[in-house]
Amino acid sequence: MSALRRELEDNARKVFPDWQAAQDAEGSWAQMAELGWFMAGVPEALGGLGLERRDLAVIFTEMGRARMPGPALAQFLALEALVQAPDVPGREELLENAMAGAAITTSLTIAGDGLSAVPDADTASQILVRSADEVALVGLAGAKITPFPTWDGSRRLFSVEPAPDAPRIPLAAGAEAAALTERLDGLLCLGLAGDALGGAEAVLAMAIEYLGTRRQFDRPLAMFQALKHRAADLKVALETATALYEASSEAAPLALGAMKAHCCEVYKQVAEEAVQFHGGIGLTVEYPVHLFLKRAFLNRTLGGSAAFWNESAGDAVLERTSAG
Amino acid sequence: MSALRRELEDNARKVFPDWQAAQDAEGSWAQMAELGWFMAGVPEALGGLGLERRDLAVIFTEMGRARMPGPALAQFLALEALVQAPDVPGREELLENAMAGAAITTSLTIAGDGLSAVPDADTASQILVRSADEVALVGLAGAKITPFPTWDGSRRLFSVEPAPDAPRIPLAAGAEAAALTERLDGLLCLGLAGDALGGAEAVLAMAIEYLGTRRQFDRPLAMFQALKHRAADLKVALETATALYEASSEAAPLALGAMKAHCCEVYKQVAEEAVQFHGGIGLTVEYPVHLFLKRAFLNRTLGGSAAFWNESAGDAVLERTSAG
Amino acid sequence: MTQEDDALRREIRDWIAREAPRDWRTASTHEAFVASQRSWFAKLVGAGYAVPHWPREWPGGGRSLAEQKIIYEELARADTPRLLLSFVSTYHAFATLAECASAQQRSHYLPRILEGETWCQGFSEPGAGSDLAAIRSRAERRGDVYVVSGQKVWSTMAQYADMCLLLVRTSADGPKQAGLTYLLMDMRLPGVSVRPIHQIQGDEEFAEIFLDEVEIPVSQRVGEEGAGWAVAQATLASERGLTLMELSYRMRGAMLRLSEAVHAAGRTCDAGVLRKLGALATRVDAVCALADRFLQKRMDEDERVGDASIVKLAYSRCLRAWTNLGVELADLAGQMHAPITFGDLNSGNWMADFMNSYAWTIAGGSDEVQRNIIAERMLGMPREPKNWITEARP
Amino acid sequence: MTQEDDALRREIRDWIAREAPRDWRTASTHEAFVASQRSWFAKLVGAGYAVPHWPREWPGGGRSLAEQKIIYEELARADTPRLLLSFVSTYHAFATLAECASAQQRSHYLPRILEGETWCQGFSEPGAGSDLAAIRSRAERRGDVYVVSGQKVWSTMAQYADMCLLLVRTSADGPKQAGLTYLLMDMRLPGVSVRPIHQIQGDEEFAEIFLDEVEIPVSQRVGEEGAGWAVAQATLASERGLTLMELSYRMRGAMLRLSEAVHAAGRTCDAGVLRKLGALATRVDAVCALADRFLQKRMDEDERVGDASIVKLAYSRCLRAWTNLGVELADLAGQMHAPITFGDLNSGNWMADFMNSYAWTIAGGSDEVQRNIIAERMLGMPREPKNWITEARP
Repeated sequence: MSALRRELEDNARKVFPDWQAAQDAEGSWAQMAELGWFMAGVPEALGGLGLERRDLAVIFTEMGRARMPGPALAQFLALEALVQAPDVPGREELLENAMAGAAITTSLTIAGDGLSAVPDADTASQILVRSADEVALVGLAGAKITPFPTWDGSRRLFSVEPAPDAPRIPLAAGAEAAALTERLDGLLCLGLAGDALGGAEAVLAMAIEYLGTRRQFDRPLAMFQALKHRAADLKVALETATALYEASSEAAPLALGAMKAHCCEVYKQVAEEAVQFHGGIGLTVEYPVHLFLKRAFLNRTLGGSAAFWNESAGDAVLERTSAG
Repeated sequence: MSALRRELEDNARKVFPDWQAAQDAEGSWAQMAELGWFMAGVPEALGGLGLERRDLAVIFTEMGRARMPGPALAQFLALEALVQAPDVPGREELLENAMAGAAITTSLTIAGDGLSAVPDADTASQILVRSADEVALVGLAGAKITPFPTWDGSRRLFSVEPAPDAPRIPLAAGAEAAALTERLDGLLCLGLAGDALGGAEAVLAMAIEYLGTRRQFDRPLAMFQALKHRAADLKVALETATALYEASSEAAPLALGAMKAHCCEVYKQVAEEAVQFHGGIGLTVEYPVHLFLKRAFLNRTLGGSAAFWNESAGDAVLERTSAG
Repeated sequence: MTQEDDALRREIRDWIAREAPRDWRTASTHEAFVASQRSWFAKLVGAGYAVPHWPREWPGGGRSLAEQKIIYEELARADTPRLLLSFVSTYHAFATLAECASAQQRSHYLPRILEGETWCQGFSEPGAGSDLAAIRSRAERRGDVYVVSGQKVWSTMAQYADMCLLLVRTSADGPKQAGLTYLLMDMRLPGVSVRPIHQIQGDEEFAEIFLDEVEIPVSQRVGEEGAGWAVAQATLASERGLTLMELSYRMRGAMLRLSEAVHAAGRTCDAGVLRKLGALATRVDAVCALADRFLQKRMDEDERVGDASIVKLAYSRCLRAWTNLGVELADLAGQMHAPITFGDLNSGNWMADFMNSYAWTIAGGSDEVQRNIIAERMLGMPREPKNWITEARP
Repeated sequence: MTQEDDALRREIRDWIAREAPRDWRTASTHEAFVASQRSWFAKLVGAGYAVPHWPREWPGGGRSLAEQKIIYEELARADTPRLLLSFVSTYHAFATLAECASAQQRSHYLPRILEGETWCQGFSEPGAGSDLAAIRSRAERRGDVYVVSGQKVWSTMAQYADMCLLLVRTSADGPKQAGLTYLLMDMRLPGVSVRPIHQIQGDEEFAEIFLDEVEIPVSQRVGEEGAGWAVAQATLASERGLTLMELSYRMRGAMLRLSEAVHAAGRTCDAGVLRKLGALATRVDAVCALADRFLQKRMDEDERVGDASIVKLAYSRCLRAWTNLGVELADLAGQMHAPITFGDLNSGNWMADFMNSYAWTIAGGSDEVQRNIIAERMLGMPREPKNWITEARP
C-alpha cells in the first residue's frame, strides 16, 4: 500500500476508530469534509486533492468499517459527475460547495432502476439523475419524497419524484451521458464493495474477539476447532475479495459490478456467521453485530443484485472466449 | 420398517455385506435372482412376490450399498413394463424368464434422451425402448452397440442403435405409452435415488471408520471437532434424504425426479467429503472410497440431471401455488 | 391411517374452518398479540384441542401421539397462530408437574394452566447457555424459604408469565450438576423483575429475569434439594417432535410466499430461479418427511440418541435456506422495514424471517451443540478430553 | 511495470510463440509425458528461463521476484506444460543445497540439476503426513555410512528421480523434531525401491520409496546430525508463491473450457448457468488478484504468517468449484472415461480435473491444516492444549 493510502487509512481510523465514533450522521459528515474526503477525487486544478480511484477505494473501506451513516457515497458520485462534465456553467461553484460538504444526493441503485434508494433526499438540495440519455443535477424543492425505511438503520433512504418544473442542470447528454452513467455506476459499485469489505472486516474482528472471551464448557469458544475452521474460511473469503477489490479500482464497469456482487456476498456470509458465533447475544439490539448484518444485506441489493451482475459477467465470459 | 422390508434388508446384507461381496457381476446377478429380487415387484398372480414399490426401494438401497455391478436396475424397469402390459402375447414367458434372470436392458437416462447409457447391452438379448409414443421390447441382434466407458467402472454402459429390422414387441402405444414411460422413468429415479442413499451410507461409514483409526498429532482424526461437525452435517443430509426417499416410493413422477436429484446431490456431497477425510490414501486406487465417488457422480447424471428436475419442480411449485 | 384418524382429521378441520382466527398476522403490537394468543388458547381448550398429550382425565387429553400429530398437522396446514404463550405451560410445566411434582403441586397448578395461567422457564443464564450445568443463581435455605438471587436470560415470554420453572444452585460442591435444585416460582413475588429482550428483528419473545433475594417457600420445591438436574431433564424432554413437525409443515405451506416472491420479481421464467425454488421445495419436503419419520419412531419406541438433533438441525438449516432465498428474490424491496408478525417464522417479511431463523440455529441447543451430539453419540466419534489445560491466548 | 519488465515480457512471449510445445496434452503414456517434460526443461534451460530464482552466476539466474512472476505469468498465459518433473530439483533441492549444504555438495549437484538430473523429496511417511515430525524411517550410523530403513510416501515422481532429499530419524529421544537428520540419497543405491502410486484418476504423479538397509555415506548429510528439521524447513520454504500464481492464471485461462462446456450443453441463454459462470469467473479473478498481492507482499518483505495458507486455501477451494461446475455442465458426457493429461489441472476432462483437485486440498498441507494455521497464527484463536489425554472410543 502506498504511503498516501496508508495515511488516508490512518487518518480515517483516528477520526472513526469504530462504528460508535461515526454514529452521529451530522457530526460524521462534518468530519469527512474536514478530512478532505470530498476533495479527494477532484483534480488539483479544480481545487481538489487529485487522488486516484484506488485512493478513494481506501476511503470506501473505512466508511464500511465505521458503518458510516449519511449520503457520503452519493456525494462521491455527484462529485465525480461534476469532474467529468467540464463545460457545465457554474461547475466551479458547485464543485467548491460539494467539496465543502453541501450534499448532493443520488440513487444508490444502478441507472435504469429509477430514483429509488436515494439517501437523505429530505435534506439534500439537489439530486444527481443518471440515465443513458442524460445526466443532470435536479433541484429537490417541491419534489415528492417518500421514505423507504430499511432494516439497516444506518442509511436514510427515500424514493424521489422531482417536481415537473424543478431546476435542471444538464451535465451530459447522448453518448456522453451513457458513458458517464456507466462510469458513475462503476464508482457506485466500487463504493459499495469497499463498504462491504470494511464492514466485513469489522464484524469478523468483533466475532473473533467475542469467541475469545466467551467461555463454554470451561474453555473459550475460540478454542473449538469447528469454529476456528469456519472463522478461517471467512478470513480467506475476505482476503480474497479484498485482493480483487484492490486490483479492480480502475476496472471496467461490468467487472466492477461483478466484483461488487462478489464482495457483498462475502460481507453477507461473514455477517451471517458472525451472528451465529455470537449466539443469543447477537440477537439482541444492544449488541452491535446485527447492525453490520443489516447493512450487509442492504448493500447486497444496492448497485444491482448479484443475480444481475453475475448473469452479465457470465455473458461476458462467453463473449470473451468465443471471440478469442 | 415393516417386518417384510427388514427381512429383505437382512437377506441382502447376508449375501452382499459390502462392495467386495458384489464385485463379480455374473455371480451377483445369479445371487440377486436367487434372492428373488427380480420376482419382487411382480404380482403373485403372475408368479412374482407381489411386493410394493416401498419394498423395492429397500432393494435399491442395498444395491447402492454393495455398489452392485450389472444391469439390475434396467431389469427392474423391464419387469415393471411387462407387468403393466397385460395384453402382450407371450408376456408370461417373458416375465418368467426375466424373473429367473434373463437380462432385458434399457437406457438409464430418462425417456427422450435416446438409447444412451444402456447397461450391458452387449450381453442382453433385448432392450426396452421407452418413449411417449411407444414402449416396446426390441431385439438386440444386429444392433450397433458402442461402448460408453465411464469413470465409474461398476456399470458397463453402451449406446445402442437397434437394427432396422430388429424384432419388436410393442408393450404400449399412444397415451398408454406416455403414462407407462412416465411410470418407468419414475421407477428409474427411485432406483437411482436408493442407490445413491445406500452408497452414501456405505461411504460415510467407511470415512468415519477411517477417521477413528487414523491418528495425527497424537490423536485420532475423529477427535478433531471440525471433522466431527462436517461428519454430522453429512449424517443430517443423509438422514433427511432417506426420510424423503422412504416417503416417496409411490410419489408422482415429477416428485420422484426431484427426489432423485436431491438424493444424488447428497451422495455426491458425502462422497466428495469422504475422499477429503481420507487424505492421501483416498486418492489411491487401492483404497475403495473412490469407487463410491465415481458411482455418485455417474448416478447424478443418469435419470435426468438436477438442473432438469429442479427446474421442473420449481415450475410445479409456481403452478401449485398459483392454482391454490 | 385408521378410520378414527380420518374422523379426527375431519372434525378438527371443520372446527378450524369455523373458529380459527384469520387476522392474527395483523397484530402489530405486543398487547394485541398476547390478547390474540390468550383467546386462541381458550378456544382450543374449549374445543378439546389444547392439551392432547395430557392424560385422559383432562378435557381433550388422552390422545395418542398419532392423534396429536393429526391435530398439529391440521393446525399447521390451516396456518393458524402458533401457540407461543401457552407452550411452556402445557408442555414444560405440565411434564415437570406430572412426572416429578407432588400430588398437591399437581392438583394446584394443572387446572390453572387450562384456565390460562402462563409459565416461563428460568434455566439459561448469561454464563450458562449451551453449558446449562454452569448455572450460578444462588438459593440459600432460611427456614421455610429459599432466598434466591441471580439472573436468568432467554426466558420465553417471561414478561407475561404468572409462574416460573426455576433452576437454581443450592450447593457449589461436587459435580456442577449435583448442586442444582428445582423450584416453582410465583412471578409476582417481591424481588422478581423482568426485562424484555429487544431482538434485532423487533420481536420481544424473550426476557431476562432478575432475582433479588426472592423468598420462595420450600413447599414450592420439586424433588429433593440437589435433584434439580434430573427434574430439569424431565422439563426439557417434554416436547421433542411435534413442534418440529408442525414447523416443517408450516414451512411447506409457506412455499406460497416464495412463489409470490418469484412472481413479484417477475422471474417466473428464469431457469436459475426455478431451479433454486424447486431444489428448496424438495428439501422442505424432505425435512417434513424427516419430522414425520421421527414421530413415527417415537410412536414405535424406536428412537435413537441423536435423532432429535438431526431433526432440529435439518429444520434449522432448511429454514435458514428458505429465508435466504426469499431475501434474495425480494431484492431491494425486501430490505424495506416492515412490522413483524410476532412469532411467525414464515411471514414473507423476509428480513424478519431471516433474523427469526436464528432462534432455531441458536436457541434450544445451538446447531454446534447438535453437531457434537450427532458426531459423538450417533456416529461414535470420540469426545474431546474433559481435562483440558487451557493455555493463555497468544 | 517498468520498461525492463515490458521488454522481458515481450522477449519471453516471442520465445514461447516459437519454442513452446503445443501438443503436450496428447501425451497419454507416462513415458511420453516424461520425455516431453525433459525436452521442455532443456529448452527452458537453454533459453535461460528455467531457474530465474537462482543466483546470477547461473545461466538465466539472478532474476528479481517481479521478473520471475513475469516469466511464470507468460508461461501460464500461453498454456505451456507445467514443470512437474524438474520442480523438486530446481526449487526444493536448490534451496536446500544453497542454504544448508556444504560448498562441495553445492558445486557437485547444482550443475547436474541444470543438466536434467531430477530429484524427489523423501519426507512424508504413512504415519507422518500433516504431522511431519512423526517420521519413523530409521538411520543408524555405522562408521562412514548411515544405514537407513523405512518407508516414504507421496514422493512426487520418485520413480523418475536420480536423487532424493531424505529426512530420517537418527534418534528417538527428546522432542520429535530433534531426532531428525537430513541426507542426500542416490536413488540407485542398493536397498532403494520405488513403487508408483496408482491414483484414482489414472495418474502416477507420486510414488512410495522403500528403504531396506540403504547405506548412505555420511558425507551426504546436510547440516549436523539431529539438525534435519531445520534443514527441512529450508526445503519446504523454497517456493511459496509463484506456483499458486501460475496455477491461478492457468485456471483463469481455462475459463475457456467452461465456456466450451456451456456451449456444448446448449446453455448459452440459461440465466442460472450464466450466473454460475459469471460468479465463478469473478472468484477466479479474485484468486489471481490474491496470488498477485501475495507475491507483491513478498517483494515488499511484508508477508505475514498465514498469508501463504490463505492463498493455498483460496486456490484449492476455487479449483474444486471450477471442476465441479465443469462436471455439472458436462452432465452425462462428462462421465465418459477419457485418458488423462498428466499433471494438468484444467484439462476440461472434468472428472479427471475434479479428482486432480484433491491434490491441492490434501497435499502440501491439507485444507484443514491451513485452516488451523490461519485461525491460530493469523486470527489469534487459541491452540488446543497439547497434553491431551485421549479417551478410548466408545
